[in-house]
Amino acid sequence: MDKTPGTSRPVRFRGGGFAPRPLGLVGALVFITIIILWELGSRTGVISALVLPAPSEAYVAFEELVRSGLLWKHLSASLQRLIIGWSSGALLGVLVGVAIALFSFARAGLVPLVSAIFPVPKIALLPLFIIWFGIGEGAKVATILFGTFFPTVIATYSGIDNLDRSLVRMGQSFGLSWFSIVRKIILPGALPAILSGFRISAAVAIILLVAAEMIGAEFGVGAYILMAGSLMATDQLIAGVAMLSCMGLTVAWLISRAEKYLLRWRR
Amino acid sequence: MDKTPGTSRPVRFRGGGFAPRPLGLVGALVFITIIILWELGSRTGVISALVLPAPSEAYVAFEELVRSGLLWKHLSASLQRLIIGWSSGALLGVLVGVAIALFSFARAGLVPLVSAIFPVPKIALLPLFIIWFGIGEGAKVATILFGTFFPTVIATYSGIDNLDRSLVRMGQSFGLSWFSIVRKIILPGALPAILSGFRISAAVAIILLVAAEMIGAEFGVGAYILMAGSLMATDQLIAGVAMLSCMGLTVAWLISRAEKYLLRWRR
Amino acid sequence: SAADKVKLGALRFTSHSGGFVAFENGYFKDAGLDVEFVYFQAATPMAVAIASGDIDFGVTSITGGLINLAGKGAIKVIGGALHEEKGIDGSAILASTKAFADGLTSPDKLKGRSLGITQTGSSFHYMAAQVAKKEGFATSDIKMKPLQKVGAIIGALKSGQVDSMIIVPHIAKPLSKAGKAKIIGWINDYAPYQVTTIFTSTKNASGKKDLVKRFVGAYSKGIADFNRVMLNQKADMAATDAMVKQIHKYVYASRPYAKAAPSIKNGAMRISKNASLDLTDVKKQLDWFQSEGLVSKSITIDQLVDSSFVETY
Amino acid sequence: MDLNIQSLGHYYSDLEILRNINLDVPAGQIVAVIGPSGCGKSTLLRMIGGLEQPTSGAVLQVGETPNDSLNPLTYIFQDFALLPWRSVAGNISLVLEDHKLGSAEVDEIIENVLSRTKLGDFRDAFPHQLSGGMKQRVAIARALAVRPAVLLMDEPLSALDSQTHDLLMDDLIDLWMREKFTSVYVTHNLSEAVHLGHKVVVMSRRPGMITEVVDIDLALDTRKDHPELLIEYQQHLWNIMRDEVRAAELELVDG
Amino acid sequence: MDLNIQSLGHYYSDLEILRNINLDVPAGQIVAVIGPSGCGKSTLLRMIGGLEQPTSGAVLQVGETPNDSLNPLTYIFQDFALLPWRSVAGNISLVLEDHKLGSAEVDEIIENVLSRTKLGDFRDAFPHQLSGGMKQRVAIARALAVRPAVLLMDEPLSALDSQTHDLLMDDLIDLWMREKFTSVYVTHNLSEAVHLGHKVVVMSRRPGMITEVVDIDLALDTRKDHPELLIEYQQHLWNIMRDEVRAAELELVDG
Ligand SMILES: Nc1ncnc2c1ncn2[C@@H]1O[C@H](COP(=O)(O)OP(=O)(O)OP(=O)(O)O)[C@@H](O)[C@H]1O
Ligand SMILES: Nc1ncnc2c1ncn2[C@@H]1O[C@H](COP(=O)(O)OP(=O)(O)OP(=O)(O)O)[C@@H](O)[C@H]1O
Ligand SMILES: [Mg+2]
Ligand SMILES: [Mg+2]
Repeated sequence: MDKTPGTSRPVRFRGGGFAPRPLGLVGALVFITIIILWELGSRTGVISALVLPAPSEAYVAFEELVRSGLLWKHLSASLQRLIIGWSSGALLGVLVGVAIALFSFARAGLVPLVSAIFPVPKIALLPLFIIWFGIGEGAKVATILFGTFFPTVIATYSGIDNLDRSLVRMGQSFGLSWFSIVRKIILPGALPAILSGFRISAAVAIILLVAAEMIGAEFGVGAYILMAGSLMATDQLIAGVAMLSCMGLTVAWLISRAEKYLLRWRR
Repeated sequence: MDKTPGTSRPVRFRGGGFAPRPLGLVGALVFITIIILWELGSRTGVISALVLPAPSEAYVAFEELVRSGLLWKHLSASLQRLIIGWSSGALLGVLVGVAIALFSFARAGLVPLVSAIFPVPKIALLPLFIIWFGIGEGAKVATILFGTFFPTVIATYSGIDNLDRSLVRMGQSFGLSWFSIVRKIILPGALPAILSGFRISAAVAIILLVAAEMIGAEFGVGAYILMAGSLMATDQLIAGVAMLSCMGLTVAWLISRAEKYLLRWRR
Repeated sequence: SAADKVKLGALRFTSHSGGFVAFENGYFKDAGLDVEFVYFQAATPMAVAIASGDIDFGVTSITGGLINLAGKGAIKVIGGALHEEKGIDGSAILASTKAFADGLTSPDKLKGRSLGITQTGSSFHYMAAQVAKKEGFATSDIKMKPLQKVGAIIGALKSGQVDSMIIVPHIAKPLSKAGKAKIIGWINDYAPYQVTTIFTSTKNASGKKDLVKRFVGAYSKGIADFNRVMLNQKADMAATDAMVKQIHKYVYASRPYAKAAPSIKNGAMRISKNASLDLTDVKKQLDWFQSEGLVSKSITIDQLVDSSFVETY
Repeated sequence: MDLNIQSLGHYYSDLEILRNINLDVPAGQIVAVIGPSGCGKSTLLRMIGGLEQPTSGAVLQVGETPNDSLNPLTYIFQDFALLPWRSVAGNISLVLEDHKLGSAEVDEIIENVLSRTKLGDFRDAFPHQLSGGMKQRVAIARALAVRPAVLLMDEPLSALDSQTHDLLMDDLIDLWMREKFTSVYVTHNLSEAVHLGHKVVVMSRRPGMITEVVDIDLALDTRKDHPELLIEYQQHLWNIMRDEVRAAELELVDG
Repeated sequence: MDLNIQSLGHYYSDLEILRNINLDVPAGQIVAVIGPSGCGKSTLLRMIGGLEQPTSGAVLQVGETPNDSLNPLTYIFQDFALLPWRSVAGNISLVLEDHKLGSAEVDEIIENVLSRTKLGDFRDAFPHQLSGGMKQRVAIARALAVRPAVLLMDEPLSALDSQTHDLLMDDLIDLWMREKFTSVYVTHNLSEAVHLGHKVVVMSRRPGMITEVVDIDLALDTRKDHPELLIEYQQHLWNIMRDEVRAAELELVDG
């Protein structure tokens, strides 16, 4: 402190960083910019009107949907399928994932099965699905369930594989029951991986709405998109796709909330 | 040691477990069992021959494919699309995932975009893909690229989010460059999550072969399946699906090898 | 001078044989056209590929999608292909065995029954509407089940998930023979009906009239050969076999000839002579699509069809 | 409950870690284990606690476990092993939840062990918000919460400042006076060893063998009154370990 | 290079951790910091090293950093901070790779620091195959590898047995005799503090303030010859800390 301040300088700050802060408005801004550019592109003819209509046209189609009262019918049909299909697929996926991660037999028997069945395109199996589950709600929910099940399984067992076993040993040393160890040590430890798996499987579930509603669906956002596609009614197509995007945004937001609460212990 | 051995017993072993051991043959056994049961079911008529042919019939179709020399044409066309599409999708996905995980702006701008675009079904956008990329290889590769990009992004940034930042601080305290920290601390730390993302995205890529080869493909396993489907040639359909399964198994095996080597430091 | 390069979109179906035969017999080359086939797995991408300029010509049924693309000024129908007429095998109406046993024995009983179709606005939808109209009930009295794919519809029919469907003869006949379904009527009873058409981009139709003319001419020669041999197969077995062999290069190519030949033979349907177009029926179809609200009311027949290339009636 | 270790040996793949360990841990005694870093002390402790299986030999328990103990053989881990997603209180309640205790009783136990380890203010903090010494105290509190009959402690006071260290050592002595628990106490601090151990086991470098067992015949609660005696013991232990190192160095030179 | 800490204070959200810390760390001196667990020693060290930003006040560096040092301000972390996916040698080469050294030179440095920390046999072991003390030695080896001008050490010898501990302490003294590095040395071991510190800073309980700074005017290399003097200093420090605790307890009673 007896040094002249001229020769001294603060120690360079080297820490911090590598941890992005939320910038709430940027996301909205990006969307608005894209939509404005798209609209401008369409109006000036840079974007061919042939297949990609202007956002405003899609909005008109959407308004039509609202006016006719069909929006709610489509949405409620799809949401119901989504919620049932995704939640049962995710639940089963976590259960099977845990089994694979913990039992030698389950791992040896199921991992190859998962690897072999996951890559089979649901669309190719539509005829079989119809035979198995009929053309009612069963087949539609099953399609979504199938699609969400596999990514959840993989995310879950990889997440558990990646846990440091020393915490498990601690649990064993305190005589915790097997079930307690799974519930209180393994599942919370794998939770970040499971939630990231949910992000993926929820998006896959929404994608599969279209495949699911290929099976004799009268209402549903997927059915609406399919019809628009076969009629080349691109304005309706974009309106339908935008609805799926909104669902995706909503789900992503919900998972973010869940992460913020459940993973608040992360530094 | 002066106690009589009668009153003493070994301390109960409480450790171990929670780490499945490989049981090599079980996987093969499961497949063989399923195929035998299926064949029996088909022969006895329990499984209707209408939509699900016996494995032996599918095998005949496959043999026919081998004999006609078309197998290699289909396989090579599909593998090429898969490899180019998946590897560029995965590479881009990791890059964007890292950007999202590390830069506030990228996170704020891209996460909502990813959440909004990921759930859009590729099939619905086929017309747009044709306009954008034509009907050549471009559109097919782009379809696969799109499909693998998003899950990889999510797996990567979630994996990085889940890293303990104290190792990063260590790197900073030794004056490592930003690039070194990312390459030597962040990426290896997120590698387990990224590899699990690869498992998912590779399966998705195989699924999307069918969608990709809807776009004016002459050869390719997906095209073969589509044709078989439209001709109701279920034997060929199953043969094609079995090829996709084999691809899935191969990729899963490769990733397991990679995990065993790259993650040998895990206990 | 060098031959003009032309890309022809095709599905690997017997109904596209006109083009295959014309190519095999060198008619395109004779017309100074270097034709390259581009294969599709579905009709919609083919229509889009014409709109985007990736291919020049295509053949497929008139659907809402096709009309809408025409309405946007992207494509034009320039000729006819498959045409349903009385007396020649065409698409059949099938009932599931269950529904048949339950009394669905003829098309007039379709009222209140379910019918599997690929999509709203598809040719199946249109045909069903024609049946309903003639039999005297509303289209909405048939429960349409959109199942996207022919394969899916067949699966649903076999397992009794839908009561009925409409399908090409080479699929209908074996199904019926095997007792998996019952033929209860023929679409040609509701004829005439222009099933498929030849179409090209508006740019070609207005800017390369000569090329389009030459293409239609060569294609017509292929149609003539096909009709002569395949609609009268018993007359000349040797010629039939020769043509089936030609077609087998394109259709069912992945199956051995012995297995493919019956399907190809069964699948032979009349293709319009000289690619002539039943403009009256096309107008009727356009009206129907408009009345159902599936396509824009503002689309006119002139936007859809350029009748300067073939004979229309 | 006595513990009886019989000719125990252990390998990690080709590396011999422990060789022919024979040791008696009589009920109600604290056995301190000292030895050079990496000689296998933690490994030995894991085997005594049944967390790892020795390549050869066995660990026997003689006599019955007391009934009032929630977890007879209890660990304090060298690396703390706290669940990062549970608060301080949550980490302690974790080990109580499987026993059917009323929530009031659980709260009371937590309150008690937290105050004994001076962590009352940090009930709801997450581990990443704690200093190194505080984490170690949580690990101690957690072990005390289950009323162990045998305490297996792996350098339990290593991260603590001298004040807190002495405080908690006194607490352990008090606890022992009251409950006469059995313990294996791994430490690198010779003073800790002579303050707490009824006998002190000196281990050799890897492969770890028992070099000597020193009995300290002084009541735990009176040891503070005989600092000179303790220093003598400490010096003795020091000499054994120095000789061991010398021998090892000679071996290196000769070999 | 001197370090100059000026009225530094820090909060974690509402919790005051450090209050008005003023401290001079002259070039070529070792400043030992002692204080109760959780008083903010590690936090202070992170701020000196530029890894965290204080809520108020500043850390200034006076004078130039020497040129031959690869990383002037170098840490030894309390929790070791080893990369689990790199071997022992890999963890050390990590901090050398960014400097353009030949691979022969890197190998030589690694060889040197590993032999100094007696880890030569464990070059290729992964961290999970190491004992606690071995991990700590890897952390020390890594810090030595970059020829630091200022060493910030957070209880660097806490997990080591007394033999290894003394050995590495002697090594540090030798190193200081040769290179006269500057250092802030956090420890809870009073004997370490008086053996290594040119001055010893005593901190109070949270919020951490400086209670006293004790200068020890004995050359580092001669201290071993004056055990009685060191014990005296140690006793003095002990008294300060005890008084501090007493005061705190009184405060509690009064408050
Ligand atoms: N990230 C954080 N968030 C909130 N509080 C924290 C955080 N990190 C440390 N603390 C608090 O800061 C205080 C000081 O912590 P610090 O690690 O500096 O203590 P210390 O003096 O090093 O203790 P020890 O000797 O036990 O290592 C502690 O009370 C701790 O609870
Ligand atoms: N999982 C493992 N795989 C291979 N070697 C291991 C493993 N765990 C420990 N070791 C080795 O076993 C030896 C003994 O380790 P242990 O942790 O028991 O030592 P320790 O006596 O507790 O040492 P410290 O006092 O440093 O904690 C060490 O040489 C270590 O390298
Ligand atoms: Mg140890
Ligand atoms: Mg600390």
